[in-house]
Amino acid sequence: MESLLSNFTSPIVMAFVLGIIAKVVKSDLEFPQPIYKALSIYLLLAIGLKGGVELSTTAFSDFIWPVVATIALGIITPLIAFAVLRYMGKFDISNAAGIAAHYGSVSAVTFIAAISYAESLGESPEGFLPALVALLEVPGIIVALMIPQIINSGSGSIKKALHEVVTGSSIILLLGGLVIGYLAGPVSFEPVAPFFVGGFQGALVLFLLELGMITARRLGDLKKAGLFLLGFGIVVPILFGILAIIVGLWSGLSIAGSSVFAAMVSSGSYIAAPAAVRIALPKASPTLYLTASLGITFPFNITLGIPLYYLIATWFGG
Amino acid sequence: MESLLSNFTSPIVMAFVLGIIAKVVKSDLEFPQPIYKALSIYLLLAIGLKGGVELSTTAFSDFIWPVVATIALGIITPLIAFAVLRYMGKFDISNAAGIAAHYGSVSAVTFIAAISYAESLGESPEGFLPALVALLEVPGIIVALMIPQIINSGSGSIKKALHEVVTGSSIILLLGGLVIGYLAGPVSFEPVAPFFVGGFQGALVLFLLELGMITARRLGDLKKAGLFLLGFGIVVPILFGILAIIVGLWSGLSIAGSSVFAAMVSSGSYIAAPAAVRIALPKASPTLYLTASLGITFPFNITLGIPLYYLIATWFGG
Amino acid sequence: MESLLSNFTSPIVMAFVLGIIAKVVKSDLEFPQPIYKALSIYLLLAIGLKGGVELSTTAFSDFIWPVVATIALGIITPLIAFAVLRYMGKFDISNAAGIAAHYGSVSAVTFIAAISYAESLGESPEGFLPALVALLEVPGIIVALMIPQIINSGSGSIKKALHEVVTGSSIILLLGGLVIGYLAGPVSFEPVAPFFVGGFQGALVLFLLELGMITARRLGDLKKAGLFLLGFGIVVPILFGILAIIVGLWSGLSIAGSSVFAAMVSSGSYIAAPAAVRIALPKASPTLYLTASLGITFPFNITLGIPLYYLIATWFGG
Amino acid sequence: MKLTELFLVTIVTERILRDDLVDLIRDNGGKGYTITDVEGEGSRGTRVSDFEGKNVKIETVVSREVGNKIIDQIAEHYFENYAVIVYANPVKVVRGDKYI
Amino acid sequence: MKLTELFLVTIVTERILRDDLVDLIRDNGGKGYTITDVEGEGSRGTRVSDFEGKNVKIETVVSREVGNKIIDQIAEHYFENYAVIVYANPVKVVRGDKYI
Amino acid sequence: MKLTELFLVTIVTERILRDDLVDLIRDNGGKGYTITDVEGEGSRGTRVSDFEGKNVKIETVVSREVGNKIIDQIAEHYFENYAVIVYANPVKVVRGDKYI
Ligand SMILES: Nc1ncnc2c1ncn2[C@@H]1O[C@H](COP(=O)(O)O)[C@@H](O)[C@H]1O
Ligand SMILES: Nc1ncnc2c1ncn2[C@@H]1O[C@H](COP(=O)(O)O)[C@@H](O)[C@H]1O
Ligand SMILES: Nc1ncnc2c1ncn2[C@@H]1O[C@H](COP(=O)(O)O)[C@@H](O)[C@H]1O
Ligand code: NA
Ligand code: NA
Ligand code: NA
Repeated sequence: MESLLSNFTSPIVMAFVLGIIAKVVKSDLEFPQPIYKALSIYLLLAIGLKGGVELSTTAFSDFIWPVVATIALGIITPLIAFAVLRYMGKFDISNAAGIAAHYGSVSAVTFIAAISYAESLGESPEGFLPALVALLEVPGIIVALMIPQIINSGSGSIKKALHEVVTGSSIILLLGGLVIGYLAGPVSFEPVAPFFVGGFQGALVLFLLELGMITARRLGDLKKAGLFLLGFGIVVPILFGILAIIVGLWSGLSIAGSSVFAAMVSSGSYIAAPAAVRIALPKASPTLYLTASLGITFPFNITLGIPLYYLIATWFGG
Repeated sequence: MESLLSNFTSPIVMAFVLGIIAKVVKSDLEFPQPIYKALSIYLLLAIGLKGGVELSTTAFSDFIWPVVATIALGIITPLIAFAVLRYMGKFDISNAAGIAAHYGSVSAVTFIAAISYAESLGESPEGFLPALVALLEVPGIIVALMIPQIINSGSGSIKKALHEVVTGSSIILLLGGLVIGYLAGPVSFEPVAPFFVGGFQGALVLFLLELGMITARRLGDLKKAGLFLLGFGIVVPILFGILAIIVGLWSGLSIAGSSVFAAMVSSGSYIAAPAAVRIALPKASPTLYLTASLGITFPFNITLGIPLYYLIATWFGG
Repeated sequence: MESLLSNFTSPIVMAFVLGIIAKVVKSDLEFPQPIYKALSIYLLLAIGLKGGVELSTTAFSDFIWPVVATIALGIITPLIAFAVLRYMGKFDISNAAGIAAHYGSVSAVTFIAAISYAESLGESPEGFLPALVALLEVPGIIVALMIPQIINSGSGSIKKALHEVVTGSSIILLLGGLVIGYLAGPVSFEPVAPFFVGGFQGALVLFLLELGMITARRLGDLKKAGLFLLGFGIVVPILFGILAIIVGLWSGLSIAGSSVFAAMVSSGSYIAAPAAVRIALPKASPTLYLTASLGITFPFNITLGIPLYYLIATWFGG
Repeated sequence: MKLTELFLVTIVTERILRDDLVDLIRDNGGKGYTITDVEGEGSRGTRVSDFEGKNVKIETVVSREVGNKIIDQIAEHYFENYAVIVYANPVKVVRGDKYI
Repeated sequence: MKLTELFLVTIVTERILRDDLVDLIRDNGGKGYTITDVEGEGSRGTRVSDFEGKNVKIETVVSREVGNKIIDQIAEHYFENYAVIVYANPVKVVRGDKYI
Repeated sequence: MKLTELFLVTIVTERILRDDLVDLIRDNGGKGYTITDVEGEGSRGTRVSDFEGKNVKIETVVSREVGNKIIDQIAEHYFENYAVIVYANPVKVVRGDKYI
């Protein structure tokens, strides 16, 4: 309970709420587009770099099982999501696959918020987790986009969509950062640390202010999304989170690491996936998949989900 | 005298001068619009956050009187300004009220420059002063916009203008920052401090470089503004400054705090007020109110006013 | 050899390579224009400021000879470059002069990378070197633009071009920064140091990521540029570098200082020069001069040139 | 492809009027609009929106009647006190009936 | 100066289609294009490119035939599933033969 | 509302020519202009202004004579060495006499 409250008074979460409030009261506060882009370049590169530096001092045997777990969940979660949406939610194939692609992938900001939360409790989740984010980003999208291809021939261009995902800016920055950090190692990284480590949490506050404003626009679409999707956007992440905690602990992750892993797996992408789905499944409704991943699951995870996963991980792993 | 000189060699003031020079020599130096906006979001949020953190450790009794003083001055100063402009300056009602609205409100950058100046002298003005900036921003504009409504029915939309002021980005960021800082407290604030505190002074240098370039454009309008407004833009701030020092010391502020308070009260808004006035008093000339607040009072305060207020506060309070 | 390798694992160089890769795989990674501009404003101002602070604690006699050396090389190098291009490369007057103008001037980023490299080896090159960058920026361009005027009457507007160079943003920021830093001195500079010094290396990583992407676009033009220009873009910088090392050591610079000086002198401008040349020599092909300075010499210097100059300086000066 | 002849009404004005003009277009029957950030100069000088990004250009494809209404409304409410230019030209629109 | 009458085809659409439409213009004989970042509203709501900078406006000066081909292709491939408006108007172009 | 028929002259060119063209418009009797940052491709490749923001589009509403003068001047001074496209179309302007 207390740890939940501590999440609500974190500057990151409160900045997100401030962004929502700003839009609700129709403030003219506006975040310039280029700044938003620059912040996301910075955040992704910074995660990658830090992960890479950590990787360079981690034994291979320590992260091989978490890697396997990540890939497995990247394949299974979109399939589960698709089945639930198609057979329980009665969505058509395009929409079910489109939404599933988002939940197969990952929201980097949710990941960062989970790391920050764990650290604010004095925990230190494994340093190589950013490598798993990069790993988790792609397969889920691919799996989900394949489904309509297999069931019937999908109308959009899957090849173009795959190129879009694999060369997407988030992958380039995360993977690129990982490699640079790995090759640089702690010593060469030191001079750039004040910028990429010292400034990180503060930059995140600005980013979440903007995400709050973007999310607020989505909230207006909640009605169009319907009750089923609302439930889906909360229940499925919790299920995925529990699954991830079990698999994570099993693969050797620490309790804190497993809770961060859960936040990752349960989160829905809202940068890489939407672009790919728009191309590969043009008939899928952006309103549905963006509202689910950005309007429902993201705020849920950032406020309640992350402390919840931590609680569950403590139960399971304690 | 020496302290005046020290103000002139502060990087902040010199960056402002550099900005003016750049435009005077017709340099192609240009500050991208989005960066300017991002810097002002950052600066306002940072002031709010720091003020909020300080508030969380301040006794209510310490700042209740300064709050009263702020509101009182927020109401009185625009009335004085209006009277001077209308009856001594012979401005029409729209223009007198429009300019008065600017001087009833506050320039956040002038406030920050005053804080920096005090700190550079080894002083530590009260930490809750940013809360007073947020408080001072709104009432003066409202009071001034009401004048034409009372005298005769003003033509513009006062309701729209009020919404504009109250939900304006500066209020959202200042107030939002205050609340977040207050709720977070020093411990939760620590991880974001390198970004919001460490980087603050440097970001301010960039901001003043741009403000110098914007001010330079105003300087060309000085002729159109006329001699009376030139005198007004220097004499009235000094008067307001002295008034604020007296009221500030009386309300319990320290000498340094009173001098910062004076800079605040004497300053003219050039972000919130212009937008509101343009809507509520469309007949008021932007050339007049922007030249006064940005072209005259701002440079005066930033260079001479701030050290002067400090000097006077030292006399009065010593 | 080892020091060469250490340059390749510097985050700065790797970010540059990542930028090239991003474009080669056709990633949608894009660096917003305003951020690019803001970063270059920041970097130039930061170099100037740091140089100015250092100057304020340096004896005049220490840098008078390096100043003379800089001006001399600023005049000689474009003349050599012109002669080589015109008589060996058979370029027409406009193109030869246009390219020569670039090599007479200086690339600030190459300079910064050289400083970082030297510092990463534990060296401390002279603090006043940024003043030399500002000095070297202008004369080479002027000299080169004069050549066609003297040979025959050039078609473009040389006067406009000169104004462009002298009031160009890089000069304003470098010189302005120098003066501000000089007047502020170490004490007044301290509060802005976290922003301008602490964040510098990290900001440079982002900047080189973008430069990598811009360079990648140039690589496509390599074919149009031809073999001669490719050789020119590598051999001439090496020659200029050796020349600069000799002159630098003679003028009293340290070994590390001379190697940075060499990087500076050997580098080609790609901000100030192109704009000036486009105006003064409209018939000169941007493809040629941009490919040479940005597509060939810049990547060469940043990866191989800088460690090479350091090696040579160690031989000559050891 | 069938092309319908409609009118493209272009408005360049102070950024501060942006939301008001969008409302005005909608209220008069406009079905959509496109906004571009622009800079410019004309007979009026100073903008209050120096900080806010200069001018905006608002373009809307409408029927002749809607276009006339929009133009009249802008003339009535904004010409006196604000910096604004309005012009119109005929365009051939694909799927034109969507915009009537 | 000799002026040639050509057509200015204007397309406003989701940013995500930007590169595809540039290819489409080239493939149908367009010799050049100009792109502007814009915002807008029409009959379709949500964009996936909220993060990417809203809409783009693509303008291309082309001959009547090329213009018709471009319009037909866009109608065929993008009208059903994407937010897009297309319109055209005649313009007098200097050195017009460059663009045919 | 009375509408005057004038000409909208549109110029897309390298950013580096921006200030020169604004002067050219003023010197030839143009009363105002609107500038947009754009990107584009045509027959010429490399810009020196990769760093500076690509191309600019300059639009000016002018009388036929002023328009012709502007077009002629641009053709004379810039066509040979710079990337530039110029086109014009008639527009109906509100308060059109302001722009003559
Ligand atoms: N003749 C013109 N051609 C193109 N744009 C113009 C013209 N006159 C004015 N504008 C634009 O409309 C805005 C307002 O014009 P004005 O009301 O004349 O100050 C200017 O800032 C320009 O962006
Ligand atoms: N009537 C219109 N006038 C101008 N622009 C429009 C109009 N309708 C739509 N647009 C633009 O075209 C985009 C796609 O429109 P739609 O397909 O109707 O959603 C919108 O976001 C606007 O930028
Ligand atoms: N056919 C065209 N349609 C629209 N814009 C064009 C066209 N051709 C060229 N442009 C624009 O004009 C600029 C210069 O063209 P060019 O001189 O052909 O290189 C290009 O970068 C485009 O922005
Ligand atoms: Na997921
Ligand atoms: Na005031
Ligand atoms: Na050089």
